[in-house]
Amino acid sequence: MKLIFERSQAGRRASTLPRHDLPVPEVPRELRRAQPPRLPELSEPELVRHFSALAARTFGIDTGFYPLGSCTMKHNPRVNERVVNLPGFRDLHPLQEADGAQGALELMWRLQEILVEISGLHACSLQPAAGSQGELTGLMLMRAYFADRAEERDTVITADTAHGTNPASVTMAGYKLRKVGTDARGNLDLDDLRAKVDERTAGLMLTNPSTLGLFDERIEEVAAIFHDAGALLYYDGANLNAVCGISRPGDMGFDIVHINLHKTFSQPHGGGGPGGGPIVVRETLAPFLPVPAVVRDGERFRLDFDRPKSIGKVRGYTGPFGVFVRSYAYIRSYGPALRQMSEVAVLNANYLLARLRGAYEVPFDRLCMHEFVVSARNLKRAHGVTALDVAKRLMDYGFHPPTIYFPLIVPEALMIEPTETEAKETLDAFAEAMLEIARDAAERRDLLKEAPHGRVVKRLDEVKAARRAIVRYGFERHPDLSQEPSEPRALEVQKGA
Amino acid sequence: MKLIFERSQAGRRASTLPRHDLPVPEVPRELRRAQPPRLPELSEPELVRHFSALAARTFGIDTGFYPLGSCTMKHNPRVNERVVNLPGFRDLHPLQEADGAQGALELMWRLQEILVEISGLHACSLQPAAGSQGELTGLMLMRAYFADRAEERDTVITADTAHGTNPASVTMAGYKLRKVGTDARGNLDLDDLRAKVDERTAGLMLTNPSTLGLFDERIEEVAAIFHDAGALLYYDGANLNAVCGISRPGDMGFDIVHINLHKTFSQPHGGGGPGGGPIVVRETLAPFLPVPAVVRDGERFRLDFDRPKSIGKVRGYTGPFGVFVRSYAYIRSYGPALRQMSEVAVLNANYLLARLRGAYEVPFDRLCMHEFVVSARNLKRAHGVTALDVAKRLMDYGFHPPTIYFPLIVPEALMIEPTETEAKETLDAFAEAMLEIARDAAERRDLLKEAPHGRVVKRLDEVKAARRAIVRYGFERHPDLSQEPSEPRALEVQKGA
Amino acid sequence: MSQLSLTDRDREAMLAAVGVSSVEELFKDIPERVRFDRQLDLEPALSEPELVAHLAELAARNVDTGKELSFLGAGMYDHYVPAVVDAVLSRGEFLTAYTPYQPELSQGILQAIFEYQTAICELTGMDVSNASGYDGATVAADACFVAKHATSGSKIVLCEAVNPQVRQVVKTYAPGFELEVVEVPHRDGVTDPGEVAAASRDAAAVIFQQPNFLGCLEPAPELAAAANEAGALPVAHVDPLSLGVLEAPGNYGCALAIGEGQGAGNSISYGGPHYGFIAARSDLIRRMPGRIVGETTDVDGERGYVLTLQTREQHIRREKATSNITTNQTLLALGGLVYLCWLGPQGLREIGETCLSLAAYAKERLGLPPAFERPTFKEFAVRLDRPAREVIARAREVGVHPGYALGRDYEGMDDALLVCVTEKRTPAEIDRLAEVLAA
Amino acid sequence: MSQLSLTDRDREAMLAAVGVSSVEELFKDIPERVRFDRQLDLEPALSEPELVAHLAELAARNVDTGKELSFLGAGMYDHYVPAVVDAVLSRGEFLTAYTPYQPELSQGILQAIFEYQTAICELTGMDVSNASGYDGATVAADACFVAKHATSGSKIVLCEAVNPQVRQVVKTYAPGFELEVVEVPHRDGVTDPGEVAAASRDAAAVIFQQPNFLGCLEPAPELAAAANEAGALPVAHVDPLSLGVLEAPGNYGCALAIGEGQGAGNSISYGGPHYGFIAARSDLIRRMPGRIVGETTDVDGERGYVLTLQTREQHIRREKATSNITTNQTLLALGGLVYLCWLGPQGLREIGETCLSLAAYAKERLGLPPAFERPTFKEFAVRLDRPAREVIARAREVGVHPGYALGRDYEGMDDALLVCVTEKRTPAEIDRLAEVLAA
Ligand SMILES: Cc1ncc(COP(=O)(O)O)c(C=O)c1O
Ligand SMILES: Cc1ncc(COP(=O)(O)O)c(C=O)c1O
Repeated sequence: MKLIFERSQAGRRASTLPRHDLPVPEVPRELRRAQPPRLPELSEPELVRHFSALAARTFGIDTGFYPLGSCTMKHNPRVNERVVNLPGFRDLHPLQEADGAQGALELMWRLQEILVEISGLHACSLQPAAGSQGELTGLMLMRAYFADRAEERDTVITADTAHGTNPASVTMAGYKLRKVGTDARGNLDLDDLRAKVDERTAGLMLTNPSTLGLFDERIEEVAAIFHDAGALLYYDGANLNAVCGISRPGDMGFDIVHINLHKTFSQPHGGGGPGGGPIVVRETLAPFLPVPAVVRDGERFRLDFDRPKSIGKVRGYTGPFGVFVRSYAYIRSYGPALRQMSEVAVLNANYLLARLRGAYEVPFDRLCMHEFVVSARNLKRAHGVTALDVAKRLMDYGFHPPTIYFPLIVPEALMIEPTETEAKETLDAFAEAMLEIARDAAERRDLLKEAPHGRVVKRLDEVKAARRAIVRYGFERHPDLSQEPSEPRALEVQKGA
Repeated sequence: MKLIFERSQAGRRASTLPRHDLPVPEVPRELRRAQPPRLPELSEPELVRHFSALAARTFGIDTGFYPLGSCTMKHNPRVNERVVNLPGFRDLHPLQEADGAQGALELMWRLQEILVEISGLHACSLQPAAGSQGELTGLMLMRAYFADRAEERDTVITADTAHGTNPASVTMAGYKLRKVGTDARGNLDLDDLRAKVDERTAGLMLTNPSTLGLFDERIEEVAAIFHDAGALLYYDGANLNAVCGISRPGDMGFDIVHINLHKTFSQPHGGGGPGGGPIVVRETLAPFLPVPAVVRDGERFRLDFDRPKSIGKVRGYTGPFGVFVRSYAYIRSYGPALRQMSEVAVLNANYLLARLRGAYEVPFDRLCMHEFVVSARNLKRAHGVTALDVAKRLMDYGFHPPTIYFPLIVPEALMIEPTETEAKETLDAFAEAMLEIARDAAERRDLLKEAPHGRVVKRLDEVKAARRAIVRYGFERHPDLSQEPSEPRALEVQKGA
Repeated sequence: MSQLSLTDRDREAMLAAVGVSSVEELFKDIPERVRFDRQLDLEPALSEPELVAHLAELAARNVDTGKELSFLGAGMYDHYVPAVVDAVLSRGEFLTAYTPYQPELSQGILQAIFEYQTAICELTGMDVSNASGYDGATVAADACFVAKHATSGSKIVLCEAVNPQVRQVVKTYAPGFELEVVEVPHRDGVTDPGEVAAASRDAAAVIFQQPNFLGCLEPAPELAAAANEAGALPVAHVDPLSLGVLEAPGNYGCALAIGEGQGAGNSISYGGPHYGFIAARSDLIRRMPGRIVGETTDVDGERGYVLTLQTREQHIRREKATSNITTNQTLLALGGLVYLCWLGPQGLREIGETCLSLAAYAKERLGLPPAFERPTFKEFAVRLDRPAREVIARAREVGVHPGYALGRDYEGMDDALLVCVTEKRTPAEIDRLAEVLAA
Repeated sequence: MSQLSLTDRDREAMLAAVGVSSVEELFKDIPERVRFDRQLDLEPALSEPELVAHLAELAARNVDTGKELSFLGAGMYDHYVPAVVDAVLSRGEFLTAYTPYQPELSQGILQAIFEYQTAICELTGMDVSNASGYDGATVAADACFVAKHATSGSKIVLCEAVNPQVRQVVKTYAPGFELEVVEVPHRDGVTDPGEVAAASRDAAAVIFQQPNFLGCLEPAPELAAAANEAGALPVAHVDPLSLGVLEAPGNYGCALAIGEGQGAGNSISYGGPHYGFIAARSDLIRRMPGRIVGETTDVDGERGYVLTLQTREQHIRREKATSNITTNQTLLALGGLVYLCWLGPQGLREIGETCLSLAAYAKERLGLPPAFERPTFKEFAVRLDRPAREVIARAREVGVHPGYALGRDYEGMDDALLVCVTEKRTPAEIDRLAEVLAA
């Protein structure tokens, strides 16, 4: 399909703007724009058709089952879209005086209280823009905390199952990274861990349940090891959907938690975002939280900038407010029954795992939490069919593939997270498809290798994309890649999470 | 795909409702519902997926070119959807006291003034719900007018090119129908007309430009014939999109006009509606207009029920207000330049006609107005390819077919209305497709006969549908029609307009 | 213009292709004297931001249900419209499609209409429903037209306790149908079956409303029986949201069930657009007005849906059609379908029970003399010590709209106030109403 | 629960299939002592109508730009967001999709991101843009990280006239990057290229803002030149809506162009979510943070789009990644794309000119002493005879928000008011402001 730039015709436009016959002051020549940007020129009808066509070529949760592991692709209640668009929220300026923002401040304060209760900790900042930034903020808190105590600690430990953001955040925070292994049951390897924790250790970053979808059975010992060494524990909350009302990070021994509002608390994922990554901490870390803090004085709410020990700001203003409105509404619609959300998420995952066991390898065969990881290694060994092939073939059944090739310690990994909002019929249909694919790996290998079928494109050449690096339209000088040789080289690397 | 009733599972629900622990009064047994209705039971996620899937199987203007003759399928500006949803409009009760509805009353009053100016007449009622009801209302006005003058007139004349609603409205209004023919240039046949107009004639119903897309060149003589006979002229405004600011019905000699707001003034067609059919009349007919009238007293606006000669109400309250908001906004976005809208509509139609001339027969070969009618008779004679086949084949090119088999006086009619919002590229692509289809009629007949291809269904058996008359889901007793023999019998009858 | 897509270059190329030298020339078939020679006298064009500002200013001068605590019903109801309804109706494909004449491109909307027909039939206990009528008033006129042809009757019996909006529309249409309209008064809030029986001799139809406009529950089964005995079609005008707790017309002998759909899935929108529903017994199927979708199959036996029984319709049957309706209310009816699916049978019952219990609470809290000693649903009438319109005016000054002044439509009821309580009202809000009316 | 789809029957069948007798049992791997043994202490669940009522009540306690005549800008702008943006962003497919890891199912959003990257590059005169950063502040930190690796510099030169929100974020991130931050003060509203040159010795980057936070137009080309001479990367923080009238950073030697996208297609929403954009010269492409979409083909030579250059990213490169960003702001960036396409080059110029002319009109009508004698764009600072915060408080009492108190961030400027005039303001509204400030 054409790019919107290829639909452009000089002289067309969709916008109408107010004009006044007032003089337009001259912009100093050296600062004035010489050549206008080549933005596309279309009428509104064409604009609407173009984006309607793009939407029709996009697969969302509304389109079908989307078990992308570690991303918690649950249904997004439509009422949240309604409330976030209330003018009192949508059109409120972040620099409005406090007396003109009491409703917004109260909503944020209430959300903080809720997240504190759910995580079992003590103080919350809603500011981080997403989980990754929550991680980085958490690590900055560690720095500030130890600096304040004049302790020199330069290392942070992550699991070999960790999401890529954990090590990346460690680096960005200026820490050295140490990796710890996973034991036979999928828990952290405690011996390895003991060997790596010392007085230079600032802390641990851990996802629990882990990216294997398993709850660490010895989390208490893990916590003890770090606390005994005077280090802190950071909880990567990406998997919180498994344990709301069931087990609280604070009770597990974690000192700092980030929560992915767009996962557990249903922010529409929007093709990649936005998200929200509030962090919740123990009292001891509260003084270091970002400014401004949202505080309550009796009946009034205000922003408190007077936090001398604060790490500062990690994002503009007080965070992605619209995301807070949706997640607050989402949680209020459950109330104390929020636990049910996690219960069903875990039940759905275990049911699907039970149905797939046998056809796919289960590297760590335990009850899973809200998601689980199986391996297509058996299919690869026997028929040369990879996790990628399984993923592509699933599209032919109308499903979005799960996360693949992650976590890294599981070869040919398929990481499946159904979420609680899916019906049993859907889980059954997906299971049937997975089982049929496993059978077809033997009998109809090409069908899998050539999948997907009947989509707008076949497998795309990712190697060519990276080599040529065509990352913007080039107008008259835009290359014609169809003239360059190509193979269907979809890379067997992490896709998802 | 499954019906929503087939997705239902006892115990599921999408709704949450306020509950109070208050006693629920008993409903007298004989009035109490015995068996609950079998409404479907689904969670919100399933509900959203079901309707998203139905939307994906629906073709709208947003999907592509929709040249459905006589329906004016122009782009619907999105700003109109924004303003109609302003709480002050959306949540306003029609029985609200006038002092609490000044904004709504002013908007209606302003729209009346605008429609009066555009039609060249004197008084307006916005009440009718659509064009058809506007027609019926207009005929009721004729009755009331002649009754008031104690004249006995029982006949209304319509053209043989008239839309089906015209004769149907005549009957519903209690009038006898007389049809008048069309002459060689596509104008009303004046001799035939003179022969049929007499002292029993209440009036004429005419569309001008006609459903042939032609402006009646002798409209003045037509008007004279009726006025000389003391009869009235009714203007079916379905084709007003051709003449806004170019020629006004009142100036043509018409006494009563209905305007299809959903056509000329861009109300989204919503899969069949809603619409709006305001009527505008000469002074002499004003006293008979429906109640209430929206009137202005200095700076205030109010509803006037004190209209002793009024025909009464034709619809609840003051009409489809939301439609008024959209059309008012639409007209205000053009202002006096509204004429451009019609100019481009007519230019687009003439350009497309010019491109098709030769490949298809042009029964009345003149400059057309906003739409035109060609015939596939040549293809039928030569290759047995019908207008229906051409229509179905157009779907393979991603276009919605034009109106077919209407007007009735043109065999194998294709009635094409591009509207002003289409780009030249789109008209060219459509013309190319039409020309290719004409060529393929000779060389690849089956391709046309079997069209459409790759849609969710092939041609459907309309005969079976009518014979079996399965018009609701029957639950456990629902028949399986696939077991009954079927032919692809799409009927060659009017489709569109 | 943001809506037009032609560039100047396009224009020239196209004029050339047409073979004219100017746009003017395209209009040469229009006789000189009927050409409009000046510019339309309309206010200057508004840019999109200005347009929104202008309409926001107009909207701000209305007092909507969000600005006032409202107990006003009387035919249009402040029921909650769920967010999924907006989400579905704003899908561009539904919004911008028209009547599905070409089924292969329109299975989505066709199936939705078929589902709507089914939902309406289930709700009303009927066999067939059309794809929608204009509103709750015009469907009553449609019912008269059906009855005129289905019976030998020459008149319509119209109960006085039917919504005056509906009665006025029936009276406007009836002369064209050559039907006489006879009204039967209410007796202490409800209609007397005996009087209906008496009035029904050679009537084509009897139209009553349940719950009626005065808020009272009619002896609906007896009214239907009276009509049936006289050979007239019993037509029940029902509140869709009452049908979880009140019996369906199809289950007490009605030939037709009609009603206003607004409360079930549409915002009030100052009276429209909404959908009117009309459903009937199977024997009347070929007399039904408007669009009907039916099930069929394609050559491969694949299930599909099409517009059917079109020989009833104006575009095929012309002057012999069962109605002249063309453009209808499909989008609003779709809203109704989504709403009913959102509710489900459980929600429908709950909403009915909540209305019943809140209304009962309100009766008790207000402690005002009831206008009628009858069971009610979500509306009830009380007597005041002053003209209702005065009371309404006073209450509105403090932000409460207490209801509808029945004196607007009924002789001698100037002191009667019709109070409506939907599931959106809370006990606290009802307490507030009581307080205001007591003042 | 309206979100959950399991019936009791489903539940039992599933537990059986799993081989456990209760839901409890599913959690047996969780050590006793860390299990949560009580119910969450949260307020009772709200039904959908109650939820909407509750949030409407909270929203009503905010004074939004519709309730007050607002001249408040300072980084977040009350520009008009066209209806097409809402129409596109509310499409369920865009709303509910995530990062397009599987291109065959996601060509729509991938192409949209590619188009967004192109639009941002055109706007800024750059070669490469990512799919979005969190906001206009974090992209500045991203730029520092890029500069740290692209140069041998050890510090960041930050102009004091840059938005304080941005400066604070840079200062929070810098220590982790082992970068020192040096601030260069403004001189009468603008930055002195000489001081920048002096400060830039072994700097990794120089960050300035155009127009700057004080509303003044910086000598941007000279600032960029000063940085380039010192071997530091010039980073321009620009207002996208100024780029129809102000030169693009790519055209005066900048290495990176960053900015806050809110004004271009997002509602203000109390500060987020919005999108931050970051675009760079081609030589920096492999150091860019976040998602980037590239063009390629399938086996048949069919054009298609994929996430590319992923060896920069955390999920492949882990601790060596150019950033940790994962979830980003795609939906908001899509809003930006739709907005820029709605504007087109013509609209972009017009909106810039309208801002320029209205701001000039405002300066003149207010007749207050300018804080700085400099050319400006849509914002300008004036001096008052009282503390700005007092003036703001007084003006808000009569429904006018006159602007931002620069004393919040700048020493000795308590009497300075930063006034913002967007295309939504009218001359009449500006007259009203003048009147209020004169009072
Ligand atoms: C386990 C885990 N940690 C961290 C992240 C990063 O969170 P975000 O995408 O909100 O930045 C994700 C998701 O992307 C994740 O799955
Ligand atoms: C020529 C003509 N007249 C009348 C009508 C009836 O108008 P409506 O569909 O608004 O009832 C139509 C369109 O359906 C039409 O095309």
